Amino acid sequence: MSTMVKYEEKPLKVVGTRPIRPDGVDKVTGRARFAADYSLPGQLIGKVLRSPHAHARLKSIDTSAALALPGVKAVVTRDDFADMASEFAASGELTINFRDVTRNMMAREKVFYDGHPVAAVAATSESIARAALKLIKVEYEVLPHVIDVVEAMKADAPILHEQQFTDGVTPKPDKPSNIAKRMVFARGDLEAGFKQADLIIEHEFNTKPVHQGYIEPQACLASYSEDGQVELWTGTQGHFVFRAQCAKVLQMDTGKLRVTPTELGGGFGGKNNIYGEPLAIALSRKSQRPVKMVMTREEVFRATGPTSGANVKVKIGCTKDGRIVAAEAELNFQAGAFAGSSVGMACPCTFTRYDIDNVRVVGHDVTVNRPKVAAYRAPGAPIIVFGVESVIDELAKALAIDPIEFRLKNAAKEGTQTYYGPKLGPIGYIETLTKAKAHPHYRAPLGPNQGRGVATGFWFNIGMETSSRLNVNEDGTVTLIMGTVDVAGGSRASMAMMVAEEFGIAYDRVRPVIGDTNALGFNFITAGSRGTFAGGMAAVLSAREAIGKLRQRVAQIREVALEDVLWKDGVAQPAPGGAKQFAPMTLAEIARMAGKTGGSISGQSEINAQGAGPGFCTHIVDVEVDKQTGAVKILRYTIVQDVGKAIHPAYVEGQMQGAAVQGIGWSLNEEYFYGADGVLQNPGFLDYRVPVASDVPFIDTVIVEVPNPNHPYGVRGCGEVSIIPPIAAISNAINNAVGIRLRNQPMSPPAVLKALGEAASGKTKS
Amino acid sequence: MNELRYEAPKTLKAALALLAGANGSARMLAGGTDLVIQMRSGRIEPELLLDLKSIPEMMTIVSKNGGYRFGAAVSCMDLIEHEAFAKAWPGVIDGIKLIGSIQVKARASVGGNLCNASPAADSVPALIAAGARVSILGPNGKREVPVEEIPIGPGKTSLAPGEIVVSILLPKRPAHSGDAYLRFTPRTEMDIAVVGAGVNLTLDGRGKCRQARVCLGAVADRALLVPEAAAALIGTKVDAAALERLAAAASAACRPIDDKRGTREFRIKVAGVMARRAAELALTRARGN
Amino acid sequence: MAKHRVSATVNGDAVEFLCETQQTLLDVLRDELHLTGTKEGCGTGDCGACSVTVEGRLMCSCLMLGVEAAGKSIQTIEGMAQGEALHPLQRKFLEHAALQCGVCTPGFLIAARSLLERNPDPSEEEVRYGLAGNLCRCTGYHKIVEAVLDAAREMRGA
Amino acid sequence: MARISLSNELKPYTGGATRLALDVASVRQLFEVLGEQYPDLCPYLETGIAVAIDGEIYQDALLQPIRGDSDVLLFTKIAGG
Repeated sequence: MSTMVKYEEKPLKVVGTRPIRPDGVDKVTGRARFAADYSLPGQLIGKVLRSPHAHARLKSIDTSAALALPGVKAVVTRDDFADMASEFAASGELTINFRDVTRNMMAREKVFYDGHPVAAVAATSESIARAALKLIKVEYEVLPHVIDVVEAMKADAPILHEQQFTDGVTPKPDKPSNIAKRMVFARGDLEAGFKQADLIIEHEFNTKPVHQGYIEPQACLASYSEDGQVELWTGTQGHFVFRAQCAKVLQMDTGKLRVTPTELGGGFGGKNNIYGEPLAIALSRKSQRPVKMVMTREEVFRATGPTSGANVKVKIGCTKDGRIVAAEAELNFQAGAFAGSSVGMACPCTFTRYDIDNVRVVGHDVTVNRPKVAAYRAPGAPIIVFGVESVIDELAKALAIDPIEFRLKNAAKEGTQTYYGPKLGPIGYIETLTKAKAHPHYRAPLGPNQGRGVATGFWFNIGMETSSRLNVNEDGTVTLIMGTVDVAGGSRASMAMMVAEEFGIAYDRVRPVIGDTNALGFNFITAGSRGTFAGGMAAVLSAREAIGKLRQRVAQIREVALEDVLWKDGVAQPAPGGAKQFAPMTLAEIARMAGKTGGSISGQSEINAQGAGPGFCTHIVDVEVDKQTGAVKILRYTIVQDVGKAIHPAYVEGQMQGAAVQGIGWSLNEEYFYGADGVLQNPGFLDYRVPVASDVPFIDTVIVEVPNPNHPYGVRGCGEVSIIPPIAAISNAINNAVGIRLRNQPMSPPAVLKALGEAASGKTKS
Repeated sequence: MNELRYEAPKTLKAALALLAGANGSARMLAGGTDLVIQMRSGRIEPELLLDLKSIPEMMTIVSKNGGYRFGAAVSCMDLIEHEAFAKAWPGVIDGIKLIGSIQVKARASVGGNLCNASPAADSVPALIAAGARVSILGPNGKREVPVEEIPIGPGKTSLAPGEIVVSILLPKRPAHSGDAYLRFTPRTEMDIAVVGAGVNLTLDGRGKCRQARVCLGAVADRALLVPEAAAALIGTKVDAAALERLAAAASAACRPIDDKRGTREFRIKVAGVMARRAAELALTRARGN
Repeated sequence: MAKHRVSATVNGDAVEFLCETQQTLLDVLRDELHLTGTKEGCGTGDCGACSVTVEGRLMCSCLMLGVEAAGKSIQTIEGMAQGEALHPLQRKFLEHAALQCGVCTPGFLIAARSLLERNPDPSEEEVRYGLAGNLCRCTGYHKIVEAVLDAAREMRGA
Repeated sequence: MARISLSNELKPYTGGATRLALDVASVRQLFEVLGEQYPDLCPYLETGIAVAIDGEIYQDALLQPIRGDSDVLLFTKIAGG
């Protein structure tokens, strides 16, 4: 059975306040322990040898000289791992193929990208490990490579996977292709729809891959003991999923692997996947010593998932009064070296902000010689929404309709039929648009070469498997053990606040901790903005179970009927109109007696949370363009977002602000540069340009609360949706500032200056 | 595995001796902000690190005959915080202030910035525009050359084996002089210059430009002194027409490449813009002196 | 391999450690002295997560060798609070929700303290430029800048 | 009989069929019947399909009851970052 818990409106004492996060003091004092901060006695340092080629057959690997180096204790290569059949993972619920997982963590027949692991060593010091890597002799047969998505889709492109035939095409193709999958989402009659249109605008857009850019590189520490039990400490968004994947690729029992998630130094979707973990375990198994592996920043850029680069086409038709009658899009997404990009998520996000009768969205998942992509905050959606919200802006402008007004005319609302499946439930899209329109920012004056842009976003949010346990301690304090990793947003604080609210006790009486894989049942990764939604639901249900037991205990102690015991404000007290009066008992009093009245009291819940409420937002941005250099300055930024309910408003604002600044970086300066040899040119924070503090202004936030009916406190996810609009909003603002329309990301100074030059010489593309 | 030795000699003489004994496998360490990165990435594998920061001549700033001599290993922060020097050579300080973050500037040195020989080094165009010279000590004694003669290509210098850049010398400035350095980067901070422009000029009593030097960074294989750009200013009141000619001359002199930091086309256009803006700032400063 | 024997002062305590030439001050702090509060985000001086002060000056500990620390006085995040009393910046970071994942936080706090020592009354722009050597990918900097401005106000007694 | 619809993107695996009526009492039974009828759909039923029953979305919910008069929609499962 799956679980939904209905929203109840009630007076709140803790929820909605801004207490300090439980991990806060440790993080400002340097005490917080991230994966790279863990060490064990006798540990070795593991290092990975990586392919210098974008595409090559792996002819031979000779590790003998490395093994002979004093201090080297183990070397692993493809020969140390079992091959895996093509099998889409049931464990972990990610649609991953274990044939690919095992090949991505350690190359087998071929290397598919610059940075692909080829061997790993464990040695007594980092310098010895590095020296050992140089002694491994690898013979490559270099093959032609393909980096660009459009090139990779061509019939004569170098093929990465000979066994890959395009899925989703009838009849089944007989030639291998880099197009792993084609998908079509549609409703209505597209042709008829476009016939009703008075105005049709169609354009092509291109984006580069961008990296999540978490500041903490991947790190892990593995210890394999002689009886086959393994302990793993790692920075992950989902330790249960990591356990499942490691156990599978290492062919070991899940129950023998204990994974402890450390403090996570940022993930944003990039820490949903295993990289060094199975290598560290394999090295530990071989050396019988603990093995620690920490990636360098260069390794992070060369070998861990960015999001897709893409080529997309968008065509929208509307009537002259601004009603959208038909919309079509094609999404061609790079998956990297192995199939499985976020195109499957981007397709349903393409037009879902609008109520449109006739829609067709075609997606292609395309393999190229780059690292396998990973999720990145609302995976795929920012890419396609850049195109759609740019075209919407053009339509509104062509019809001289205010861009927010145009969106309001077409806005999705409760009951709107989506083209990917269900009808939408209660949502707050219209509220975000009307609040944005009424915001002083929307009317503020602008100077020369300044412009204002608007764009909007939709993201599903998800629930999924979640468990938690709550122990009432002897003094009445509460320990909440959760299985959903706090991926930094502050979900630990939010859960503790909801539990405190349920009990009617102070926030600081509840201590939330993350349990390791031995402490709780399976939990899905913290992704899809599910942490506070699903984790919160499980925590609330655990609290309610414990409160039920507390009432039961008091009924026994006071010798009254259970229904006569009311729980309120942390006290078991006589229910109004109850049959029998009795002396109330506080939580602390019950807890103190618990041992002598039947044992300690706890609550737990294992649920498959359903009913996540979609999130919508509207962004307004002002920019100034330096017409001589093409530099774009962000002058002012306002986000209006429906979060359902902000449990901890400051942490919700933090999600909105962080997402928007990631979106600003994506818009302006973040991109991967590849040489003609397929080697990444900018694997570092010097030339992969994430925004610095002086690049951005304050990000104003307006929280809209349209409660999700399927969560006890009305929570929707809030972590992802605000990364979606910035690229389009900034492009629209640049258009309003200086008249150029940019359809390629990033909108870097060279791109802006070039477009300005073309506009001045009349060479503008329509 | 070869062991990496570390030495911190206290005199130039000792440093020269160590260098001579190392057969080219030594690297000089000042701030280390380039060297440590290159070692960690495996791009270079020296056998000896020669830390120059214990040598007094390499670490001092002295005023001399109205000019300045500062040690090649003096940190950028020490120069920035030297009020008299900063007042005398604001354009040189402009360049030095742009070398990395505050953290990096606490370590990085002008000597290192110069000898690393990056065409995009921020202090170099400003020094060249300023007419700075370097004092070099080597197995064959001491020599002094203009800054522009040191870098000869990306990562390459004209220094002979065993030579050490000891100090940088800035001349005494005539009245009504001003200098400035500006660069273009995609971000506001933390980037490498896509284009840099240093301008140093001197006005006569009536506000006419009587001397000028213009140097561009990141638009060729080394910092580029552009006499044609300077000529556009000399004899003018640095008015709009002169600035226009300066920009055109600066753009015309560029021989840039396309890379991750900018396109060829972009660099050529923006070199003119940066040169003009730097000249305007230098002019304002000259009028204030 | 022969190692250097180095004496230095860290957070006011005399320390002695052994290191290889190529080990950075960051490696030494984390691996030899077990002060893991200072973080490595890039190893190239581009993110500021490893910020410490050496002789009162803000630096990236990943760009300095351990052997160069001989005789120097180093301050790390572990020395920022005085006993149970958090530094005003630490308190303001908590109150303003100026941290999320926390990996950049030690570097930001050290850099912000150094900034306020030099400029007790910075403008918003000065704070932004003063902290431009420190990357944060979670917060969008908004709450960090607010926290630093508020801490400055409190420390000035304004 | 429950009214079953398959979202358009699943067409390639059902020979084009998108609408059927089935006598099933749970998601598990629905998946079993569909799997027998359309073997190509099996891998997706295993890992990649979400179900909306009378408008509420369920993922990985094999035991969710389906009533005789329910409207059931199958579509691609949703993940996130």
